[in-house]
Amino acid sequence: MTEELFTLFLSRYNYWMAIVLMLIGLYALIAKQNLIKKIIGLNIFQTAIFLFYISFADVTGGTAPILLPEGTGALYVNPVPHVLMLTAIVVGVSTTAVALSIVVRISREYNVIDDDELGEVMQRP
Amino acid sequence: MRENVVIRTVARLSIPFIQLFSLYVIVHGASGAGGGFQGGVVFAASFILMLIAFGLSGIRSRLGEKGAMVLATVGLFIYAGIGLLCTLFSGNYLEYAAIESALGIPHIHAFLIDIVEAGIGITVMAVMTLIILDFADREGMIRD
Amino acid sequence: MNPVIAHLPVLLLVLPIIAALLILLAGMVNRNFSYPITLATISFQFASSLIIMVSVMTGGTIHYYLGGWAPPMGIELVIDAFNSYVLVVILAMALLIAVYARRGTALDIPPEKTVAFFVVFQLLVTGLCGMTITGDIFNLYVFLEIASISTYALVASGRNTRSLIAGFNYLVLGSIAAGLIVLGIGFLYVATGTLNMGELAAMLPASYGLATVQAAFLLLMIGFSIKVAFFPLHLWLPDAYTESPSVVTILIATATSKVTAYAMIRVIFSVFTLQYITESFPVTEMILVIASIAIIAGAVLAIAQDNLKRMLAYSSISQMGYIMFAIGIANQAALEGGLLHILAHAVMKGCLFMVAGILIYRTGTTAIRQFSGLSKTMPFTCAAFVLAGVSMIGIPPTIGFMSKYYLVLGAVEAGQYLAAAVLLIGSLLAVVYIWRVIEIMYSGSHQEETLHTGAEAPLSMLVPVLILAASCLFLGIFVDVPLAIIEPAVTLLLGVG
Amino acid sequence: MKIPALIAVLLIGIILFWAVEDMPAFGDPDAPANHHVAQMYIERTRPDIGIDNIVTAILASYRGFDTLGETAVIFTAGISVVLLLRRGGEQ
Amino acid sequence: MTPGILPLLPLLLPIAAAALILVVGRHEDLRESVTLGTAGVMVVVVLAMLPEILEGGRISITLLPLLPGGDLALRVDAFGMIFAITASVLWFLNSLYSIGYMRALREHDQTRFYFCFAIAIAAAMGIAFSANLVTLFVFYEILTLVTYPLVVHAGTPEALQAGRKYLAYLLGGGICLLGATIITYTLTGTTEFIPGGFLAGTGTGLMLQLLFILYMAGFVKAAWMPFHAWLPAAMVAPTPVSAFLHAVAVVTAGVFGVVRIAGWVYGTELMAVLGLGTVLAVIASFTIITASLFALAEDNLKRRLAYSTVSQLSYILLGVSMLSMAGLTGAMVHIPFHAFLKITLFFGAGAIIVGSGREAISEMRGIGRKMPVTAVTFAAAAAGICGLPPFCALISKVYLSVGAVQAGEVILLGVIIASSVLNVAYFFPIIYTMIVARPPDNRALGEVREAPFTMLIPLIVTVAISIAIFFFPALPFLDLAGIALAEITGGGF
Repeated sequence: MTEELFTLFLSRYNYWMAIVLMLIGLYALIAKQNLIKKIIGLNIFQTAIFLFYISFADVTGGTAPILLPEGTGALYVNPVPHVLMLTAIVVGVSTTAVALSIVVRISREYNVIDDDELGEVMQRP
Repeated sequence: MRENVVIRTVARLSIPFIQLFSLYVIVHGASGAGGGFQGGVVFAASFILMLIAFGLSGIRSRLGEKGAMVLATVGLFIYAGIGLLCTLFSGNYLEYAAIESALGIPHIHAFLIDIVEAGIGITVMAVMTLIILDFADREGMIRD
Repeated sequence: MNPVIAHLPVLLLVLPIIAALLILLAGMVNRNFSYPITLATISFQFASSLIIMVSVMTGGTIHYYLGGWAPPMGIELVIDAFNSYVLVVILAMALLIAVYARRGTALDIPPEKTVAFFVVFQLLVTGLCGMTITGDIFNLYVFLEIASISTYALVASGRNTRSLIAGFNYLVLGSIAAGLIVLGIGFLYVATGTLNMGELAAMLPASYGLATVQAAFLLLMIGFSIKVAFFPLHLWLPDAYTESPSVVTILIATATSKVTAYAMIRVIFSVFTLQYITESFPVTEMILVIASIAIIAGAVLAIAQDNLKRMLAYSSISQMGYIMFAIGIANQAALEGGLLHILAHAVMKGCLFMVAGILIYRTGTTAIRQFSGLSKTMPFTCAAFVLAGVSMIGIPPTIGFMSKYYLVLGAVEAGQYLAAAVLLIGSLLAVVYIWRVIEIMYSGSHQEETLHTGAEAPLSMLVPVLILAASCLFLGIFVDVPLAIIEPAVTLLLGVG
Repeated sequence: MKIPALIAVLLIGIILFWAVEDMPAFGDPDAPANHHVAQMYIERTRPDIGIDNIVTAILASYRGFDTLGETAVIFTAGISVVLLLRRGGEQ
Repeated sequence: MTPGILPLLPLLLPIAAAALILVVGRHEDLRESVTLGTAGVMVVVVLAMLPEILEGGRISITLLPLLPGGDLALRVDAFGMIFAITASVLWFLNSLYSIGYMRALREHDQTRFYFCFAIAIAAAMGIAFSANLVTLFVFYEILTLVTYPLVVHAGTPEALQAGRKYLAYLLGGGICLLGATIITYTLTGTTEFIPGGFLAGTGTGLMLQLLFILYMAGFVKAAWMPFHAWLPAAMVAPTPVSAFLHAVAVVTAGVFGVVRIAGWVYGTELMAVLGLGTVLAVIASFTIITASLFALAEDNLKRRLAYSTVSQLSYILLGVSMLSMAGLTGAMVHIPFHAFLKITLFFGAGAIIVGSGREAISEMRGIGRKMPVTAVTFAAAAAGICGLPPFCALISKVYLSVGAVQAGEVILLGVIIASSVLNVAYFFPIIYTMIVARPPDNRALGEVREAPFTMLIPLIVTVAISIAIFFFPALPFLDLAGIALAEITGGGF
């Protein structure tokens, strides 16, 4: 039983790692009070997703998906996730940019970037 | 911010190389590792360095908000425009092959891809710069 | 087929993007140029959506291969009865909102921001269209992000600084949702190796048993539920609806929520299948329970509010529950009701939120008790509110009643008498929160704190409201017009024939 | 805020870890993901497009529309930042 | 079964009139002549359909396909005709009356008032002519909705309170009716009214019994106890509205619906088999007695009348519950007969309010001396309700009694007699106070004067009609009832 689990883990540790990172990011995203820390959590979360995609694209012994000269029959890793993740990365950057600009506005308006402090600020009309 | 000779000199020296490298990354996208996004971001990095070294005024003298916005639109327009061009050559949208067959020029497909990558690069660079500028623009608070 | 029409599906997405660039450039020259271009673009989109719907109804499903690459290698746009219908609905709403926006933005958006506002507005509409007509699940995610990012910005763009916090919370939850969705897509890709929806539907049944697929389904469901704000994942919605600028509220309440619901239904029925959710991974019962809770809870919370916009927000949670209810029943009648309710809710809620916007514009408040006696000064606005409210309650012969009738019919046919009862009780609760407002509006003359607001709303705001109010009635009476496209859509979704 | 966070993390975590067991092993060449479409791309890139970088080929040609979309995304982000931050902006 | 456009007119005319009223709202005379004119034309239109119906024909028209299980379709048949004639004739008189009333009291928002009135009568006509449950439901809800502004017309807090009660009961009922309709459709695949019913042989007995309860809940407009509270509460409305609620349309629509369900959805045999007659009988008897007792306790004239209505309506339910020829006939004709008498009473009450501003019975000592016409007509109508000759209600009560005997239900007979006694008990004190009793002092009647002319005419006319009916009962109500019965019982027992 245990060694089965162990082999299962060894053969798929990439996913485990990615998932762990994901959960860390998710936790930070929800639990942290400081808005900047929330954004950092968001980035960890997204990066973990990238990692997940890229890791299942891997093929043991495969090279980067850039065609070698004709004849050299090489094994290439799966190019599709790389493309998708290029897109996802840009999306992540964009989200972060918007998030940060909102935080900048918040700090300009209220001079706080912390959730519960914000709560207090909101109380006073 | 305070004058800092070292930073400024280093920046002056390295910025051209950074930008050159970014151009290389963009055009190299077709044949090897690289592409529009990567190149664009690297180019934007050069502007960040510029910001650090010479401050807002320094960067604005080269590329202001207006310029950045125009460039952003230009880049996206290149991409979308080429797509429309394909439809004019009675292909589907983004069907470079249509142009290739219509003009009969070989390898124009790869060439178009380069142009598209360039467009992406321009937009990415411009938007990144735009974001940097707007974040750095503290007068935003003081104005109005 | 005429080449322009042949390319219409993609032009519908690309020309607006170019138009957005144009709006920005023209706006940099002169601020006043940006609005007309937006209006023109959205009118173009609406017109072409109508053409597309007609050609779908006559010529059947449209497939457009982008770059000429046949799927699964390339991305394709697929337009069938279902999404052509949704497309028309959201673009019609977008057009009315654009008309409304001319004066509607004046209150919330500082003049120097209008240009950027309309650029993002245009991009949002385009992103929604993209979500609606794409046939590639990752492409769906891309357009989802265009729509989401622009929504975050728009929500936070108002003068009201509380909207910043609302926008940020929306962004946080929205990003979690997007992350889960893209993970789900990844799982599907791992299981099948394709991203094309049609092919996914074909290849998935082989691996229905895999935990990967189940997880993908769950992740997509959770993700979309957050985006649609299905109870209990609605936490972002009330603030976002309440604090954001009126125009934005209307847009996300009508167009965005509908498109996200569309995407959810599309994933459930066209990527996965009815057979999947009923047999190999039975979730319909659970969905039904959640939906029933949403209907009741949303309505009860709405009753508790004394801020008009917040009340309408909670009522939206309840109303979106109706659509989820349809998924939970998943038979012909119920789904027809659900799809009809997409239209119905867009029209009713659009009208109600527009009225709310007008009231803010004129009285500067959203506190319900402040509206006493408004029927005297703004008779048309209040009449529109009554009509839309009656439709929301579901009094015949309004559109709201029609969708409710089909939903109840579906529930009864499925033998879910309790669920049907829940639906009816939900509409009774709607009476409570809608009527409270109507009572105050019309009985004001006998109360003290009557606001003497100059006059009726400006024409550019009033006309869309009246159009929507009228369509609440006429779409109900001539309900067979929307049904003509909905019925084939449902048969398509259920995979019958 | 800690408790709901933990609950959410726990829920998502369970789903994900549960999903892993049926996933193909790390670097498994026979995984369906590495076959169907991916293989087509690898084989067809050179004849179709005539460039070496498969990623670029997919990015700019096969799935070019995605890329247009993401360019639009970043453009959106740029304008959104302008919308949010700039006061008395362009003049 | 001849198709024809005629049934459509009674719906379209008032709607058009309503639009016109909105347009010309400011000019009172114009507005009110529109109302009256429409009312007059409607009476003509409805009566124009009468001959064909009397020959046993039917006129039907399908407006548009609305929903599965029910196009929006109209069908004029004998029973519908009974309701239609009652409503249209009384609406004409009621409009005439309300003009006098509203002007005399200088009521506010009169345009809204007449607008809603017009739509309401259109809805009532729709109910009368509806060919299936869906159509019935649609107009039923519309009626509820447009009468709400009439009920809360005063706009005072208590009016709003009453309005909430009104909506809560009637919309709640509407929901039940909708549920019942849909269940019926899923059971049978149709909601078309078929003489003799179409539910037989579908669904389990228990199911059908529960369905009937659901229908009864749906027809809460019939104000059967304990779901009657909305009716007395609605008394805050102006008197013409009360008249409309009690005689012209609303409660009438409720009992009309019950009879429809009994005769055209369930059918008498099925009702008997399921023992639903008994259920109905229990409800009805309970309501009749209790409501009469409540009426005794009321001092406010209009509220006492309201309770009298509640009890009188249950006569109709009682007649249905007998499931016998005579019982059903009594039930059907009691709808118009009661309507004519009750509207007279409300006209009277309104006249007293206008003439003396008094609503409490105890304050009305001797006002008959100052307002003789009102007092006499009121007395006459009251006597009529109690079932004295020469007034129409006697006929229906006789039929009901006969029906009770036929059904061998001595208890029901007892109920009828007991309630008649109670009627006398709560009506004659009023008549006594108004006419016989002398005013507390000679200055007491100082400001009292007879009501204006436009209000007295309707009073006299309605009394005249109810006497006329007594002498010529056949025309047209008994005949219509006969035809309707022949329909549903397939030619009698």
